[in-house]
This record gives sequence, C-alpha cells and structure tokens, in this order.
Amino acid sequence: MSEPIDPVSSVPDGAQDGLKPLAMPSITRRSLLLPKAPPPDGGVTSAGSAGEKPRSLGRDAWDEMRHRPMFWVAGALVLLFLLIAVFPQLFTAKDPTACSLDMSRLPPRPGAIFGNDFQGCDIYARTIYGARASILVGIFTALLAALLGGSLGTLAGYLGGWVDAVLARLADIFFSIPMLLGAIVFMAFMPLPPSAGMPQAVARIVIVLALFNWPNIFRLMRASVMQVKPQEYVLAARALGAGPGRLAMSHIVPNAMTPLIVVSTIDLGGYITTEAALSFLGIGLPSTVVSWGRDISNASGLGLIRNAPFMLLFPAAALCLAVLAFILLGDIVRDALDPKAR
Amino acid sequence: MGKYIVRRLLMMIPTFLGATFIIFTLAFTMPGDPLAGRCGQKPCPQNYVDWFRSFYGLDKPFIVQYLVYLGHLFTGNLGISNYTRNTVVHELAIRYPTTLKLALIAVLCEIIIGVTAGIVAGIRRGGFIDALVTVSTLVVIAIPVFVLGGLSQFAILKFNLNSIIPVTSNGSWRSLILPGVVLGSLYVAYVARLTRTNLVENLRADYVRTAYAKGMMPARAIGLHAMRNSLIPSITYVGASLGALMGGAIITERIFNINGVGSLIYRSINQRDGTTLVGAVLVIVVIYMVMTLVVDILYGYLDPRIGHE
Amino acid sequence: MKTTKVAVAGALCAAFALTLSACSGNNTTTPSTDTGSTTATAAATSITVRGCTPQNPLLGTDTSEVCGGNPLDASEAKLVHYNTDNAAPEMDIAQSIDSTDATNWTVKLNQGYKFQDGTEVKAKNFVDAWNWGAACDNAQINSYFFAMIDGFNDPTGDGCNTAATMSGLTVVDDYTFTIKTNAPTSNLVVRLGYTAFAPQPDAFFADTSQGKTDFAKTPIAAGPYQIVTNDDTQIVLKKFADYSGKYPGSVDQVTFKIYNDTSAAYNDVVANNLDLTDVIPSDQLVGDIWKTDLVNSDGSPRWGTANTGVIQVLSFSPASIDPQLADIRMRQAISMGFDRSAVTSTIFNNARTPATGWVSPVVDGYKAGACGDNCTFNPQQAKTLYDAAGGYKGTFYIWVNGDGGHDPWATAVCNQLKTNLGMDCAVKDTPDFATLRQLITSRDKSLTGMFRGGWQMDYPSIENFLTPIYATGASSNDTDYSNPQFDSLLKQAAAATDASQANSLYQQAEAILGQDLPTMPLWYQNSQFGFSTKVKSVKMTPFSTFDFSSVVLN
Amino acid sequence: MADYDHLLDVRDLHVEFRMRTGIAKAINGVSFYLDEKETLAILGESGSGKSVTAQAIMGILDSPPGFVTGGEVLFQGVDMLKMSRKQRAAMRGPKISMIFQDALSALNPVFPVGWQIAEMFRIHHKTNSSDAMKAAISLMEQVRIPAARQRFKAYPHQFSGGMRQRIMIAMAIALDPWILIADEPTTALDVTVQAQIMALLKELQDEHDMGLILITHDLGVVANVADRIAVMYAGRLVETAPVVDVYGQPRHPYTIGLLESVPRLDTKLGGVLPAIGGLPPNLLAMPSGCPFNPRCRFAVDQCRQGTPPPLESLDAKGTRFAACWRVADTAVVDWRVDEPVPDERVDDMGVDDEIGGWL
Repeated sequence: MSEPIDPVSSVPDGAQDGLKPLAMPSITRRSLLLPKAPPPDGGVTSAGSAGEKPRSLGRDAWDEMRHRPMFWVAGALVLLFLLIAVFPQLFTAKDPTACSLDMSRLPPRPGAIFGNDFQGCDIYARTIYGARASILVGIFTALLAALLGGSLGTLAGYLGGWVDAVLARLADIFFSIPMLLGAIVFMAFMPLPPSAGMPQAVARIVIVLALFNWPNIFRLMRASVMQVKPQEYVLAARALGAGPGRLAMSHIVPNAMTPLIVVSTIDLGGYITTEAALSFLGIGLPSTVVSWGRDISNASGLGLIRNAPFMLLFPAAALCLAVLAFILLGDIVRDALDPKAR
Repeated sequence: MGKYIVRRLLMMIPTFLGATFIIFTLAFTMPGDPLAGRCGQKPCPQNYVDWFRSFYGLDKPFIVQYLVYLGHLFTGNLGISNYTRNTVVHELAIRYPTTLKLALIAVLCEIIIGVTAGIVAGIRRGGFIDALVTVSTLVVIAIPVFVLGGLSQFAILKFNLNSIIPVTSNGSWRSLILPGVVLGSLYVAYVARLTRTNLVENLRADYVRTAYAKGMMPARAIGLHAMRNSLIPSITYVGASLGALMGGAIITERIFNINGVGSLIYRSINQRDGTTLVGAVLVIVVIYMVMTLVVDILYGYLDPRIGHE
Repeated sequence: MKTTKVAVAGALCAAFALTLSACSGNNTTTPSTDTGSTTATAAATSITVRGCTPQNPLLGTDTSEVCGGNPLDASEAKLVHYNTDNAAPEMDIAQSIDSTDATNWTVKLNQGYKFQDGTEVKAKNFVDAWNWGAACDNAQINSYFFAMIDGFNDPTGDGCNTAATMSGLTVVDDYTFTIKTNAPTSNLVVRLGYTAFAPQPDAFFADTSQGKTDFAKTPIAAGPYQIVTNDDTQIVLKKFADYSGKYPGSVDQVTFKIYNDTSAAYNDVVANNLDLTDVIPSDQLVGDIWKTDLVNSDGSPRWGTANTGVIQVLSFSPASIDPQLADIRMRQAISMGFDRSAVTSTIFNNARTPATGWVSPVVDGYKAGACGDNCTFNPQQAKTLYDAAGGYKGTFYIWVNGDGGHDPWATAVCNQLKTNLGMDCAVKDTPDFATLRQLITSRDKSLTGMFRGGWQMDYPSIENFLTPIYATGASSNDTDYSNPQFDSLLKQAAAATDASQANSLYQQAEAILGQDLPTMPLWYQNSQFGFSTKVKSVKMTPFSTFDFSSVVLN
Repeated sequence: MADYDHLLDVRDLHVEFRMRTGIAKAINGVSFYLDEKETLAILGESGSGKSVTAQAIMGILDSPPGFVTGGEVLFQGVDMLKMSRKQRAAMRGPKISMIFQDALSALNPVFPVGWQIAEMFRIHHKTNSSDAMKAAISLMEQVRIPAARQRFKAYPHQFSGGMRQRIMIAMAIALDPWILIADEPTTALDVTVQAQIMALLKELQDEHDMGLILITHDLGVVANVADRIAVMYAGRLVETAPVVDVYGQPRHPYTIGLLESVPRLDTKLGGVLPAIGGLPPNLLAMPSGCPFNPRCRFAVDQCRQGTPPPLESLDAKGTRFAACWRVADTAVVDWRVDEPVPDERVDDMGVDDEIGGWL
C-alpha cells in the first residue's frame, strides 16, 4: 500500500487555521442573517462561494427567485416602503403634526382609517410619514456599515499581516459590545444638539448603529477576500501586472460583493428594529421627528393598549411589515444564491 | 488544545483592554453630571459636590481615573456605584441570579421550541408545518421585543391569567416565564431556522444516502445520522446565545420590571453612574468572550473536523 | 416614573401617621393599645408597598428623594408631625416650640420618647444630629436646611457649615434646647417636620464608618416602624413595639418592594401581588381604565386620590438666553395661548388640576388666582399680544426630560400654541432628568423657549413655593428672576410673627409673580394610588406618602 | 439453481424527477440484467442517468423529487419495487450494497469510521458493540487499512482519499452482499490509487462471489474489469454487449464517440483528440427523435423525428443490443482509424468538467 496516511489531515475543503473565531451567529446585535451552518473555514458564508461564478449564478438565482411568489411580495413591499419614504404626500393629504386634543383617541372611522392618537393626530398620516425616518436609518446604516466594514474587511483580507491583525482586534472589540447597549451608551455620549433637525438625528443613529455593526460586514468581507485572493484568475491578473489597488477593485471586490449585499439587505431590517427600540427607550429619534418607534412607544403603555389598541397596532404593523419585507427579500436572495439550499 | 486555549485567551487581552478603554471613555466623558439631578430641582450643596467628586475620584484627570480603574480591576475591585454607594461587584452579584434565570428560561425555549420546530419543519420540508415555521419565525424576527412584550402582557391581563403567569417579575422563576419566553422568542426563531436549514442541507448530504444504502430506516438515518450533524450549529448557537443573554436584556427587563443586569445598566446610564456602567459592561464583554471561546471549543468537540491545534 | 421624577424634584418630607382621624386633638394621645398588643398575640399583619432604590444612605440629612425618603419617613419621628390630611404641623417629639421674636426659639421635648434601640430621645440627640448634618466635613445633601440657624458659617456659599457646630443651638437640659436663627424665620415650626431635622441616637454617633453608611443601612430612629432589613430587592420595616408617639402604625410589617418601573408595580397591585402603589402609570389613567382595574368584588374602589404639594410649571428661559421672551407680552401670549383644562382632562384624565397660581392648594396660605387672566385660556387676546410682541422668530422649544413621561403634555401644549398663535413650536426632550438639569443650571445657550419644572414642597408652607425658586439668587431660581419688591415682601413675611400676616405678605409676593410671569404655572398635581384587595382605608398624605396609621387589613 | 434467470433483472425502468421547473424524465425504459459473479459496467456522461439507475435499484432515490414511475427491479426473481420500505431496507447491506464516488462526503463526518462499519452489523444483525467492533476491524484489515485497530476510532477526514474509499468498500462488503454497486468508485482518486482500488474491488468480488455493477465513465477501467458493458445516454440504454464486442466494434454512434475520445498510443502526436461535440440534452427539453441526433454524425431524418429507436438485438446469441436506426451503417465503421475531425467536433473538453476526469 503506497497511500500515505496522514494522521491528522486538515479539512479538505479549506483553510482551517483553527485560529479564527468561528463565525458564530452573533446574536445580541446584528443581523437577521439566519446563519447557515457556521462553516469550518471561519467566516465564509455559504453565499461566499457564490462569488466565483457570479454570472451564471446570478442568472440561476434570478430564475429561482422569479418562481417564488414571496419574492414578488417582498420586492413589492420594499418598493412600496421606499416610495412612501420618498413621497409620503402621495399617500396622504393630511399633516401628521396637525393634531387637536378634541380628536384624542378617536377610533378608526371613514376619513381617518387608522383613527387618531393620544394627541389627536391622524394615525394613518403618522404611519405614512413615520416610514421615512425608519427607512432612512435602515438604508444609510446598511450603506455605512457596508462601506466601513467592506473597505476595512477588504484591506484586512487583502493585505493580511499586521493590518489584518489590528483590524481584526478592532472588530473584535466592537463585536464584543452588544449593539443595543453600545448604542445606548453612545447616544448618551453624543447627545443631539438642540438645534438638530431630522437629518442630524438620523445621522446620529446611523453612525452609532454602523459603528457597532461594521464588524459583521468586516468579517464577511475579509473572509470573502481571503477566499477570492488565491483564485487563479486573480493570480493571473497579478501576473499580468495589475497593481494591488486595481486588483482589489476590479477582481477581488466585485466577486466578494454578493454576500455583502445579501447580508446588508437582511441587516437593514434589523437596523430598523433597533432604531425603533432606541426611539422606544426615548433616546433614538427626537419627538420632533415622526417615527414608528416613537409612536409605538407612545402607544405601548398597558392602559393605552387596552383603551386604544389601534394606536399601537398600526405603526407596529407598519414597522413589522417593513422589517419583514427587507429580511424576506434578503432571505430569498440569499437562498437563491446558495445552490446548496435549493 | 491547551495551546489553542492559551492563544485565544491571549488574544482576548487586547480586545478586553480596547473595550475597557472605549467604554470607560464613553462613560466618563459622557455629557451630563451625576450630580445634576441628584438633589432634585435644587443644585446640590457645594460641600456635597466636592465630597462626591473626590470620593468617586471624579476630580482627577481622565487618564488618571482610567489608570486607577485598571489598577483596581486587576485586584478584582470594580469600584463603588455612585448611585447606591454599594460596590459594583455587589450590585452585579445581586442581579446575576435573576439575569441567569431569565437567560436559562430563554435558552430552554430555544431548545424545546426552536429546535423542535426546526426539526419538524426540516423533515417535512415544503409541507404545511415547514411553511408555518418559516413564516412565523420571520414574523417573530420582524416584531420588536417591546411590541411583543406589550402584547403578551395585554393578552395575559385580558384573559385574567395574571395570577398564573405574572406580567411583572419579582425575580421568582414563575414570574420570569413570560419575560423569558418573550426574550427567547427571537432566539427561538433563529434556532428554528438554523436547525431547519441545516437539517434540510444534511438530509440531502451524501452520508445520509449512504445511511439508507446501509439499510437503515429513516428513523435512524435521519434521527441519528442527519440529526447529529444538523444539531451542531444549533447547539453552538444556543451556547452563544446564552453568552449574549447573560449580558442582560435592557428592554425586556424594563418592560417586565426585572431587576437584572440590563436594568442596572440602564439605570447607571441614566444616573451617570459611570463606575457601575463600566463594571457591568466589562463583565458582559468578558462573559461574551469566554462564551465564544467555550462555544468554539464545544464546536471542535462536537465536530471532529474542526481542529484547534 | 413620572411621579418619581417629580418627587425627586424636591426633597420629600413626610409625615407620619395621624392616629385615627383628623378630629383627634393635637395633644390627645389616643393610645391604640389594641393594635400595639396584637403584635405579640395575633398573627403578624404585613403589607407590601411599592419602593424604589434609594440613592443615598438612609439618613435624614442625606436623603432628598422618595426612594429613600418613604421608608425613612415611616421610621422617623421628628419634633413636628404633619397632619396627614392638611399637612398642618402638630407637635410630636416636641412638647412645645416657642418664640416671641421669630428668632430665638425654645424647644421642649416630651419625656420618655424612645429610639428603637431603647435609648431615650434627648435634646442632645437633636443638637448633635443637626450639627453633624450641617457640617461640611460630613457632606450631607440636606446640609443647607440648617442654613437659617445662627452660626451656620458658609463664607463661600457652599450650603454647608464650615465649622463643626452651630452657635445657635444650645442644649439647656435633657429635654430642652434653644434655636437661634440668623434672621427672623416665622415658619420655623413648619420646617422642623422635615426629615433633615430628625434626631439621631447615640448609636449613630458611635458609628465610625465613612458617612455613617453602616448605621444608615438599617438606621435606628424614633418612629413607629423600624427598618430591619434593607437590600436591593426590598426594605422591610417592623412595627416598633415601644413606640412612644401619637402616630403608631397599624400593621405589623411594611415591606417596600423595589420596583424599577411603576407600571410593574401597578400590574402587581391589580394582580394582588403588591398591596400598595403610590403611583398609577399615566397610561392607565387614560379612559379611567385604572378605576375599572382596581375594584373589589363588591364594587368598592381599590383606588384613591390625594392632593399633593406638587406644582408643575414651564419656566421661560432667562432673557440672557432667549431675549425674545424678555417681552412680557410674549410670555403672556404663550401663557394664555393654550387651554390648561383641555390638557389636564385629555392627557391626564383630570389627574392634574389647572393651576391659577404658583402655590399648591394643600398648604396653608394658598390663595387661588394669583396668576389671574395671564393663566386663563384666551386665544384671541393671546394672538393679539403675540402679534404685538412681534411674533417668535425661529422655533420655540419646550424642553422636558425624556425619561419622565412629559412628552405627551408638552406636545399637546405645543400643538395648541401652533394652532392658536401660529408659532413654530417643538418639544425637545433631553435623554434624562440629569441632562435637563445640567442644561438649566449651566444656563446653556441652547436652552431657548421654555423648560419644565416640577416643585414638590419640602415642608408645607407657602414660603417653600416662593423663596427657594423666585427670590433673587435663590438656589432654584432657574429663570434668574429678580424683583426687589418681591424680595422685600418675602423678607417681611419671614420676619412676621403672626402666621396670617406672614401668609398675606407671601400672597402679595405671589401676586407680583402674576404680573411678571417668570414662569407659567401649568397645573397642580394630584396623586393617584391603588391598593390590593387585602387592605382597606388607605390614605395618602399631601406628601404623596401612605399614611401607615390608617391602613388596615381586611 | 434457482427459479430466476438473472441475479438482478431490471426491466423497463422509468424514473422521473418532479421539479418546480418541470418533470425531468431521468430514466426512460432501461432494461438490463446482472448474473452472479458477473461484472457489468454502466458507461455514460454525467446526467446520462447511470447514478440514478443505481439509486433506483438500491431504493435510495431522493424522493421527492425522484420517483420510480414504472418497471421492475427483480432481485433473484423478486420485484424489489413491490416490497415494503422495511423489507427493502433489509435488502440493502446483506443483498445489495453500494459504494459512492466521493467517500469523504459519503461517510458521516462526525462518527469514527470503525463505528460506521460496525453499524452494519448492529443494524442488520443486532450484534453487540464489541463483536461488531471486532468484525469491523477485521473488515478494515481485509481492505488493507494499516493499523486498523488503532484507526478504528479515527474520523473520515483523517484519512486519505484512497483509504476512505477502502472504508466505504469495507462497509459495503460487511454483510457479504450478492451485488455490489460501485458508483464511480475511483473518479475522485489519483491514478495510482485508482488502480489499487480497482484491484481491491476485483479481488473482493472473487472472494465474496459478488455481482458487480460498476458505474463509470472511465473506459480504461472498464476494459480491465468488466464482463459486459451497458452504455447510457440521456436516460436510455443505447448499447449493451460483452466488453470485447464493444471494444471490438461499437455499434452505437455514441459508443463510437466515447471510444474515439480515449487517447491511445497510436494517436498522432500533436493531433487533435476527437471528442463528441455538443452537450448532453436537457432532460426537461429532449430533442425529438433519437436523443443523440443533434450530436450524431450518422444522424438522418429518421433520427430527428418520431420516437427514439428501441434497443434491439444485434446478434443471434442475444448478447448484443443497440438502440440506433443506423446500426447497419455503424457496423462497418472502422473507428480505430483516425478520421478527419468533422466540423461539429470541438476540442473544448472543458464544457463538462466531469468528462475531464478520465483524460
């Protein structure tokens, strides 16, 4: 028998350095990415391998999704929410801040289909206008986290060495502080200046949420880049004299983008929830900004739930629906991109 | 293995120091004065202010405060709460049993409800139960805990079940059931989906086909071979979630009046009780890091392919 | 939460129990020997009460908020006891407190009054305790309460005595001591019922721990209940068997269960897991739902209300911060521009009463209508005045602390101002009370518009609603209000030896506030409370504390 | 000897996969047989249905989506498709067993290999664990795993590819089955190891008197070990014959193509290796007529329409069959002579990476 028997061979399908912390689903914070089996190679989600054949995979994924009604439902909902966020006035003629105590807690009726809240404001108008802040927070946090985590992850994965070591530790630090906790502390640390309007209020939440969520994306991107880097076409490009910058931008990043986009979409729903939670605690958006979190908070006293459940029901339903739409969409795209799940 | 653990422990040090520094900086440079609201509408007498600042070391330069804190830390001294004047260790010690109970109830839900639902959905893939589990878990994930908490309290009160399942907690096991379930619901949903996904993946694995080829009935092929593999991520996830849950649950503890670590943290932020805040967060960070390590080791133990050499 | 914050807003004093009813004469001892003796024989009776985490050691001189104050008040006896119905001062440990010139006072003690460790309450227990509490070295929160005593040496205005003792206090014999005030203080007797003036036993002085924290864990006092255990989940008080005073407790044991959240306490009362809660969450007031929750099976209510010495105001930012508000017409317009009763009825379900002045109706000397037309809703005139003042440029802010549940009413006020005056109004909520207070005390330039203030009286006197808040340079004068005429009326009133004369002077001073409008009165607070099916005849004092002498078990 | 013609007789087997995108008819009327101790090689490209056939015989099709929709699978004259699930399961191991291409994924990664072998005894014979362990170690020795006793507790990933395949084999022969189905047993292995494994299989076949169904696309392997060959294309059997006949004169154009594309010593240096142009048909959209017609250089109009040609006997002995309208013409093709490469031939072997495996 000539076959070598290696007493302890490594896992064949990959780089198991046994050093990296496992990509355990992080729970306290983050992503509604429903974790796949944490892969033994430490951080590459199964979608990570998707990067290798983006084109045919994209086509396949599209074919797969096209046939799923849920994809269309989720996609339509996302579009609807985006439209509401951008043009709320298309959906209601009422001013969400025009309120009269005479109308306090009037139940749903023709002309005010969601009823009126405690202050006598029209709940339908507030629910419509409330979408904007939440969706903005969601989108910009996802973008910022993707930008921050993506670029640092690319750097770490591509450069390796001490850059990687330092960035990885930095990510660990932020990863080890639960997001809600970190956000609460940061909100107290960074109070909104009194003159601040909605853009600043949204920006503050976006910064704080992104600050505690970038390690997610960082890890994902780093693992993707590390996986893509030794691929032959990258080596070939390098052999042809592509500089590191060009190599990273034109070969590595595009191939590692797919998992990033999927995870960001799913996370987006989580950001909306977290924003609502912060507003619920009274430290998120100020009361001057119409937001679901505030309205839910204002309606969620037990006495109010019992007296005027519609006050809670409508904004809560809108919030849940928006979150659901984003995570559902992300989930479907992820499933479609993951050949194993088909 | 020993080497791996040592290496991981060493790697925790910079993480730990970094986290201390960030939290300490945030906590002690936070705008707002612990004394501002302390004497009500009236300002506190200057002598009290002076005493307060020197007693809690707030009169020293920030960096000195930090170094003194670190020094104390290595002797296990987490300082004194400026709100209750108890030691932070004491503040944590009296709250941890409650937080732990709550975490255990949530984890129990994860295991009992989450894993079971995931298994049933995975085995009956594409069936009604699968659809039900998939949709309901997504909905649960989309509902913020403060909405779920409020609705559950409402339901309990509405059906007069308060005497059986109290809607607020006094720290007893029974009174922690409802908050535990609410807190656990999100994790239950995750666990169910994780279990389902892995089971579905493993049911199609070659070795399950091998198991059938070896003449096994589905009970053994699925129940032993597929399950053994599918549950590894779920088990480690549950372990990791326990680590996260032991950090306290700020919102759930608020809604259900639970005197746990989460409410301690919230109070210490509101009262600008920096020492308590830093102490509590550090303990959470350490628990989280240690749990991550434990989970990784557990993973290696459950899945022989993962080596920690 | 809200009421806690309100209460934090002022040092709370409380009274203890009035034996049976208000008709008991001041000096009539009504020995409730039956209740006293049952302690040993019958099964011990016990009730649980909502509590919260004390911020400071349980010392009278170091406690300024309800969480520590409520249990402490139940355990302390002071020279003076406040009537549980009308807050009028009644002699308790003191047999008499007399003065002819409102400056030199002689205090005679009842003999045989016992501390809970069996030692007798003597004159030195007062004098030493007060000297200790006033001294800067001991850094007590309430040290400034002694500032009216002669010899309180405070060259730098720190609010404490730099010396160890105060010359104005002299022990005459075991049961007599004298107080000399450094200025005429006509309402001294009323003040002496405040918790800071409680005596301390010898055990207190024997304690060598820093700040007497060991003693303060389970302090020994002279009141009807003794604090036996005190931890983070509950504070347990047992009836003091040898209580010497006239206001004994009824049940054998009172347990303050620590709650973080008032709605949790409320739910527990509804579910009979808790016997008494002194706070009903505001959302439960909506639609009077709490009244339907809290009924016995026979339909009798398990709830009650009480007038309390709390007033809410919105303070106009000082002119140095917001010059636009310097114009009195602007302030008048704002004060007239919204309907107080609409807010109290809709937002508070009448748990507040629209204010007509700056002084709570529960105190002696209260006179309605000090604010006059300026506090009467009149949108037309408000609009006229507003336009005459040139309108408010920019956004007008109403500042409240976001953790106190103030957002709803502030939003309602804002919405009305928007509608009635056409001003651009917005509510600003700070993350918490501390942040708001800091913005206020530091006279932060961003604090334009109005900010919230809640004042809970320290002692039941009209003076307490005026001097600390509106006297020039007073400690809580957040608006930098200064009017020499007002100040001089306050001085005259303090020096008056006749109570009614003093009250009338104070009322004149209050009327000046009605013209100057430094702050805008909103409403007087009423307290709502709930109790379990286990107890009955629950009564709340004007200090929002329970009267433990009246509570009985079913 | 017994009242059946063949040890295994597959008659008109139909398998389809019901998917969201449509029904794929994976196996369309496949019939063949296997006699005792005989070796049958099933040849074909990926997707031709050879593995599906094997799984259908074993009864381990993924179902759904796979369903056996017709035919019979007679083992010693008894139709296994009519058995209860339990009876069927009891067949697997003692009667028929199977080894798979990728032993790493076919072995359960979280159980020790010895345990997995011993499991055969425990589930079928209820053997106690120590006896099962002894039997497993003896099997491991039989398949020549060095230090079998020590490696009993090792996990699959700790073995090399060849060793893993040996473990698969040990497991498959544990209960001394009548038939062993080997589904591309050597594809994933190094060339030297391939030979060793094939030799081992052959040896064990003789020792245990097993019938062997060898599923492969490696013609080199086939030539050495097989008695008969069955060639599959697009879910149909296109040619079956004794191995010498096929190598001597393949009769189906597809078989010819397959044989031509094997590099030989007499292939001209620098010459282009012939390959079958085009791709196997999509099972969801079969071409009309003979499924091979788009890639067939013999195709005529008859091949392009109507029903596919049936498998017909080519000789009197009844050992040769082919499914082609033009068998008459293929009989005279001298496939060993290098012909000019027709236009439609491409030398892109990368279109299907699995074909590359046997080059």
